[in-house]
Amino acid sequence: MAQLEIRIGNVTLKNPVILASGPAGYGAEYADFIGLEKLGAVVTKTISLNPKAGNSGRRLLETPSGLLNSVGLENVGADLFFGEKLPRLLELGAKPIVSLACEGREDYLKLLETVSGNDTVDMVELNLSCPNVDCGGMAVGTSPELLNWYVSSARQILPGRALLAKLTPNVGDIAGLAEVCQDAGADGVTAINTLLGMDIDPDTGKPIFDRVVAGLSGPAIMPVALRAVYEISSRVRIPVLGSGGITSVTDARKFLAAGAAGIQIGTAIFYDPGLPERIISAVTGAQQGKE
Amino acid sequence: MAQLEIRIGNVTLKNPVILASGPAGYGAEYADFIGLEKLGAVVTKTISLNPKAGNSGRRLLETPSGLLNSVGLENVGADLFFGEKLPRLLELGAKPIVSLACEGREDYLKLLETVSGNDTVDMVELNLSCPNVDCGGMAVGTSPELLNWYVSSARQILPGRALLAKLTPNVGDIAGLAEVCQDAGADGVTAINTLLGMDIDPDTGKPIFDRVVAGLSGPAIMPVALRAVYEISSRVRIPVLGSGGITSVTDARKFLAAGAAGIQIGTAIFYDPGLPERIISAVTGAQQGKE
Amino acid sequence: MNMNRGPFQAVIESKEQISPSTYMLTLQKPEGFVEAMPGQFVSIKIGDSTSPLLRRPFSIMDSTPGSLLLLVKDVGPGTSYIVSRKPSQTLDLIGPLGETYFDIPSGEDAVFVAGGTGLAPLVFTARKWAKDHRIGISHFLYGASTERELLTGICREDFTYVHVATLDGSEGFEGDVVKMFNVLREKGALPERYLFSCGPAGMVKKLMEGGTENFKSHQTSLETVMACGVGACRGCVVPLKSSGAPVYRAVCSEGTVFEADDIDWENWRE
Amino acid sequence: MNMNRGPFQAVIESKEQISPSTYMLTLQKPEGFVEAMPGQFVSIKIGDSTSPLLRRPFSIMDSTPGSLLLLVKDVGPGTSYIVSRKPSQTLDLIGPLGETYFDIPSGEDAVFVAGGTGLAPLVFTARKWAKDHRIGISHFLYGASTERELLTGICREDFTYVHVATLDGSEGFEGDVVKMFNVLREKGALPERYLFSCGPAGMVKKLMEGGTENFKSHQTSLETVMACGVGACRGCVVPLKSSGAPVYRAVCSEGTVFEADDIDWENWRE
Ligand SMILES: Cc1cc2nc3c(=O)[nH]c(=O)nc-3n(C[C@H](O)[C@H](O)[C@H](O)COP(=O)(O)OP(=O)(O)OC[C@H]3O[C@@H](n4cnc5c(N)ncnc54)[C@H](O)[C@@H]3O)c2cc1C
Ligand SMILES: Cc1cc2nc3c(=O)[nH]c(=O)nc-3n(C[C@H](O)[C@H](O)[C@H](O)COP(=O)(O)OP(=O)(O)OC[C@H]3O[C@@H](n4cnc5c(N)ncnc54)[C@H](O)[C@@H]3O)c2cc1C
Ligand SMILES: Cc1cc2nc3c(=O)[nH]c(=O)nc-3n(C[C@H](O)[C@H](O)[C@H](O)COP(=O)(O)O)c2cc1C
Ligand SMILES: Cc1cc2nc3c(=O)[nH]c(=O)nc-3n(C[C@H](O)[C@H](O)[C@H](O)COP(=O)(O)O)c2cc1C
Ligand code: FES
Ligand code: FES
Repeated sequence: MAQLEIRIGNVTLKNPVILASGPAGYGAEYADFIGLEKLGAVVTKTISLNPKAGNSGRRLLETPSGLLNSVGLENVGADLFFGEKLPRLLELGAKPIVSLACEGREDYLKLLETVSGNDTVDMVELNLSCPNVDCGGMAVGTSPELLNWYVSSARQILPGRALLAKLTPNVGDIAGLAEVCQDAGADGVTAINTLLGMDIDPDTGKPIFDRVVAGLSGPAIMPVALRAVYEISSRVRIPVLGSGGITSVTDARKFLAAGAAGIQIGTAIFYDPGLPERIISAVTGAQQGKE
Repeated sequence: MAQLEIRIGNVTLKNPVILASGPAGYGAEYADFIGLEKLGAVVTKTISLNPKAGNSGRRLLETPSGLLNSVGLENVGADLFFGEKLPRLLELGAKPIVSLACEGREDYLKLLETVSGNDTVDMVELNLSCPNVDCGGMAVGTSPELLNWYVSSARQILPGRALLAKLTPNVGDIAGLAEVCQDAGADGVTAINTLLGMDIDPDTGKPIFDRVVAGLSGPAIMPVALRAVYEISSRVRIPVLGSGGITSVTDARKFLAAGAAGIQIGTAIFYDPGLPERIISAVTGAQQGKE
Repeated sequence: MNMNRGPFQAVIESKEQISPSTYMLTLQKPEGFVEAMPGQFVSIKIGDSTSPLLRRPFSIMDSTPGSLLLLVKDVGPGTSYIVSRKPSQTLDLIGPLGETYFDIPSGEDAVFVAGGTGLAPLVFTARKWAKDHRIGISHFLYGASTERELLTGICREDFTYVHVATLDGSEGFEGDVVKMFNVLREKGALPERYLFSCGPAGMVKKLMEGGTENFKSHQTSLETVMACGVGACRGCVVPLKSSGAPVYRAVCSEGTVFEADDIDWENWRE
Repeated sequence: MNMNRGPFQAVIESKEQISPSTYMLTLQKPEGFVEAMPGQFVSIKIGDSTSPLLRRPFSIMDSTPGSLLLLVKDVGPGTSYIVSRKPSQTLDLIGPLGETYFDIPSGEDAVFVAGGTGLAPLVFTARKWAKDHRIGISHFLYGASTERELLTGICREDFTYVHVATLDGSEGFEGDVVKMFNVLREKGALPERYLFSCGPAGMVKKLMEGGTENFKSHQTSLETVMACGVGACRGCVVPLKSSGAPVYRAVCSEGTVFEADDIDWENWRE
């Protein structure tokens, strides 16, 4: 059973099965459906310094075996998060990983200071897919320079905390960017965030989403995520957490075989909230040789 | 009805519905199922100067709403193509677009010379997703310099022929690369080729494909393709042909609304060979106001 | 304390076709299913394929000690899967979901307005309040395109007055349900106290334009596309009227029932 | 000249369960369906969802003027869809596909070896040749894990001798079909002239290791994962033995029937 544990930086998770940031909100929303205390960890919805209302217009569209979302980082902001949401999740016995928005530099630094002042948080995940104003709205995670700045700032301000960098797949060489994160001090990387996609209303010919593009998740992107994890884990020394279309125990096994130290489950909980616990049982069973 | 025509360079296609390179082979294979003469064009399987046996091991795997393929450019080579395959397709009354591999520079230039000597070909498509030896196996289409060299070489050697550049989506900024192609003399771009993906045998933990990565096509990638077409067509002046997961008349409409001048159908013909003709009827009907 | 909200494997007890495309399903109430409130819904998993992917939400049309009633209109792959299931087969559902409910002070008269399957939560509401002796006189206004699409056959007993409208005039009032509402209201035939509506956003908007300001309260149960159904994903939001920054509310967990006046109808694109 | 190879909407005439997971489907032969040859197959579209996506290939087990016979074992979502279809419903199929066929000089004796649903093309072959008075004495060797999985009930009449093997010995020879083949061959019970096999690659490989070199010809019908079924996509290839560069052949259009000795079994990973 001991081998079930995974270590990221100097933090140990009791098993490799984690809820991805976003779909599960702040965790408590799923408490009626998932034994949160049984999971390796719960990555909470990405928070920004100040509350965000999120995007206008339609936010969800189902696609073949996938889901487009344009939620736009709606979140309660750091104060309410640390004041209410995080304590509630801890109360539920869950292990939180706090996801942080990589917005404008000033707000980002203040957000890091806020985290620094909270000693219930020992692991954070930097959401490097946020569109960044300093770089024309492109995701921070597409530029090695910005990546380096965001990760090393967090490294400096949060010494001793475990630091995950969550990568966007909308780049040419994701493994190269993982190396940048490693060099900047990340203790692990999460791959992948959503693929950029869009849809159009065939009647009006207009984009479905107000912001035109949206993020594609779900089983449709699994092969792309698996490839990213395989490539990254052959290039970096730090642990990789796989995310993207994990929909079954078999998928989880594939990610672990591809080199992932752990896996994050997102979209699948919408229709199959029992999946995380089934994966834990399967992995536990396998490790005890009774598979 | 006249508006159904589309123009690429100085070539006119009678309608915007095209078979994508690969799935339909050299066209004739589908003659029992599709009225090839009714289509705007048929892009033939990418050919290289010399015949290629293709990849060893497994070549196909179905994924959720998608297909991974690792065919590896198996093709009969230029001689047999121009000697047998192309004449057969012309005999069937189809309008061919000849897809060319962008391999090593020397072979590529010889291939262009061969095309130059054949006056039945008035439109070619450069498959810029081929892995290139000069650049460590990365696709030619991920490097602006290589893209520029391959497209402008074709432009020079094939003056007067319509020149399509087919882009890979495995890049950070596909629209920027489309601009490079436009500047290098392409008359149109096709987007997108397959996404890089992979799969793993959960029992052995080993990759399914001998070459590890494979190309993901089919409905799963439609939102990604549509986004690429939308972005590219807002950035270039030349016509864009949409490819990627087009599975229904509705999908075709979405691509045209996103700015595509025409659409290419690939994976869908495997299970629905009647689709190209249904799209033609729908588009024709729409144009005649009897939708 | 956590509640058990599923997933449950609910056995289909019976299925009845009540219009060309609409079915009434009676499910055996799963063991441990929490008591449902008017306006709440369940969300059903669609088979084992990944396409369709998401669960589909359905209002609870009645909840008795032994069973759950759903009204399902076949409009696409998910609903088509559901209505193709046969008695003794199961449906995988979570629920009850939704955290605001229709509410009325004891003894008040009520007007209910529904379009399409919007009938379901209103029927549940009327039945529950009748059982609790909560409601006074009730008017139910229902519209459909033709007489064949009228679903009021299943709920005539549940309201004091049932008024039906068909677009083609094949039964009842000729025109849409909002036009009928306005005519009845102008005639003074409706008690303008509590209004409960459920239907397409277009219907509710038109209802408000026609004049609902005399009502003390107009509560409406909304439908948006949902992923989680539990307030986690923030995908199912509607905008509220606000003077400052935009404010969004999740229909699944901060609804489904809203005071209609609070919704920023202008900026809501379904 | 082009042939009409579909897609056809073939009506299911009847469906019979012949083992715990295997069904025999009789389809009305679609109008215009080209005469099928032994070893050919059809490819069936799986419902309207995009997952499963690809058609699934099935050998033709018999083709009469009015009908097509298929044997379908339920092993996953595609086959499960097919066997859930009911008489009078249709299946969308293309075919006949495959461009090499089982072949035998007139009057020769034949040995057939099958595992699982590999029985289907061999039954078609034997029936067709019997009708054409083409075949001499025929031996059919068939293996399954238990007596319940034996499918030979549907084809005892089609061969001169039927030999069955079960792994658990619940009927016939105890062991696998290859072991039975070797025992019979060593006893001299089999005419070593023409051998026709169809089954898992592992079975055919073992058959060859056991000794098939005395046969004049060993033809085998192969199965690989297919996308187009018509030779276009080059996805379904098997490697042939070759001294120089690798040589691949498409099972759909350059098969399904190969001379077993030509296949590079070492380098073929299904
Ligand atoms: C709170 C709520 C209560 C509902 N109650 C009922 C009811 O009692 N009876 C009934 O017949 N219908 C009800 N609906 C609508 C029902 O959920 C949709 O008709 C159904 O989801 C359509 O799925 P489909 O696959 O058949 O069609 P699709 O072709 O997938 O979709 C048709 C339309 O249904 C809506 N829809 C699709 N997916 C979802 C989703 N995941 N969540 C919400 N809406 C979606 C969209 O507007 C879409 O355009 C309710 C919806 C909500 C949100
Ligand atoms: C030429 C040929 C003839 C066949 N004849 C028969 C027959 O007569 N009776 C019968 O029961 N089965 C036959 N099969 C096998 C049958 O096609 C597979 O069992 C079926 O495709 C499985 O689909 P599934 O969705 O049920 O299972 P899945 O879970 O999708 O797949 C199970 C296995 O079936 C195979 N398979 C999956 N997709 C395909 C595909 N597109 N093409 C080919 N194989 C695939 C793979 O090996 C896979 O591992 C034949 C296959 C071929 C190639
Ligand atoms: C509705 C929704 C909201 C999401 N919000 C976030 C977020 O706030 N921060 C983040 O890092 N990822 C977010 N994601 C991405 C997921 O964490 C996950 O990386 C991605 O969806 C791929 O995994 P999946 O296919 O298992 O969902 C979100 C995904 C969805 C579907
Ligand atoms: C089996 C297969 C083979 C392909 N071969 C080629 C090829 O030779 N050249 C090329 O440019 N694209 C090739 N493609 C890519 C398709 O042309 C198309 O761009 C891609 O599959 C996305 O479209 P789709 O989803 O409609 O298939 C191939 C795709 C498949 C599935
Ligand atoms: S559906 Fe997720 S918040 Fe409502
Ligand atoms: S399945 Fe396409 S070549 Fe055989």
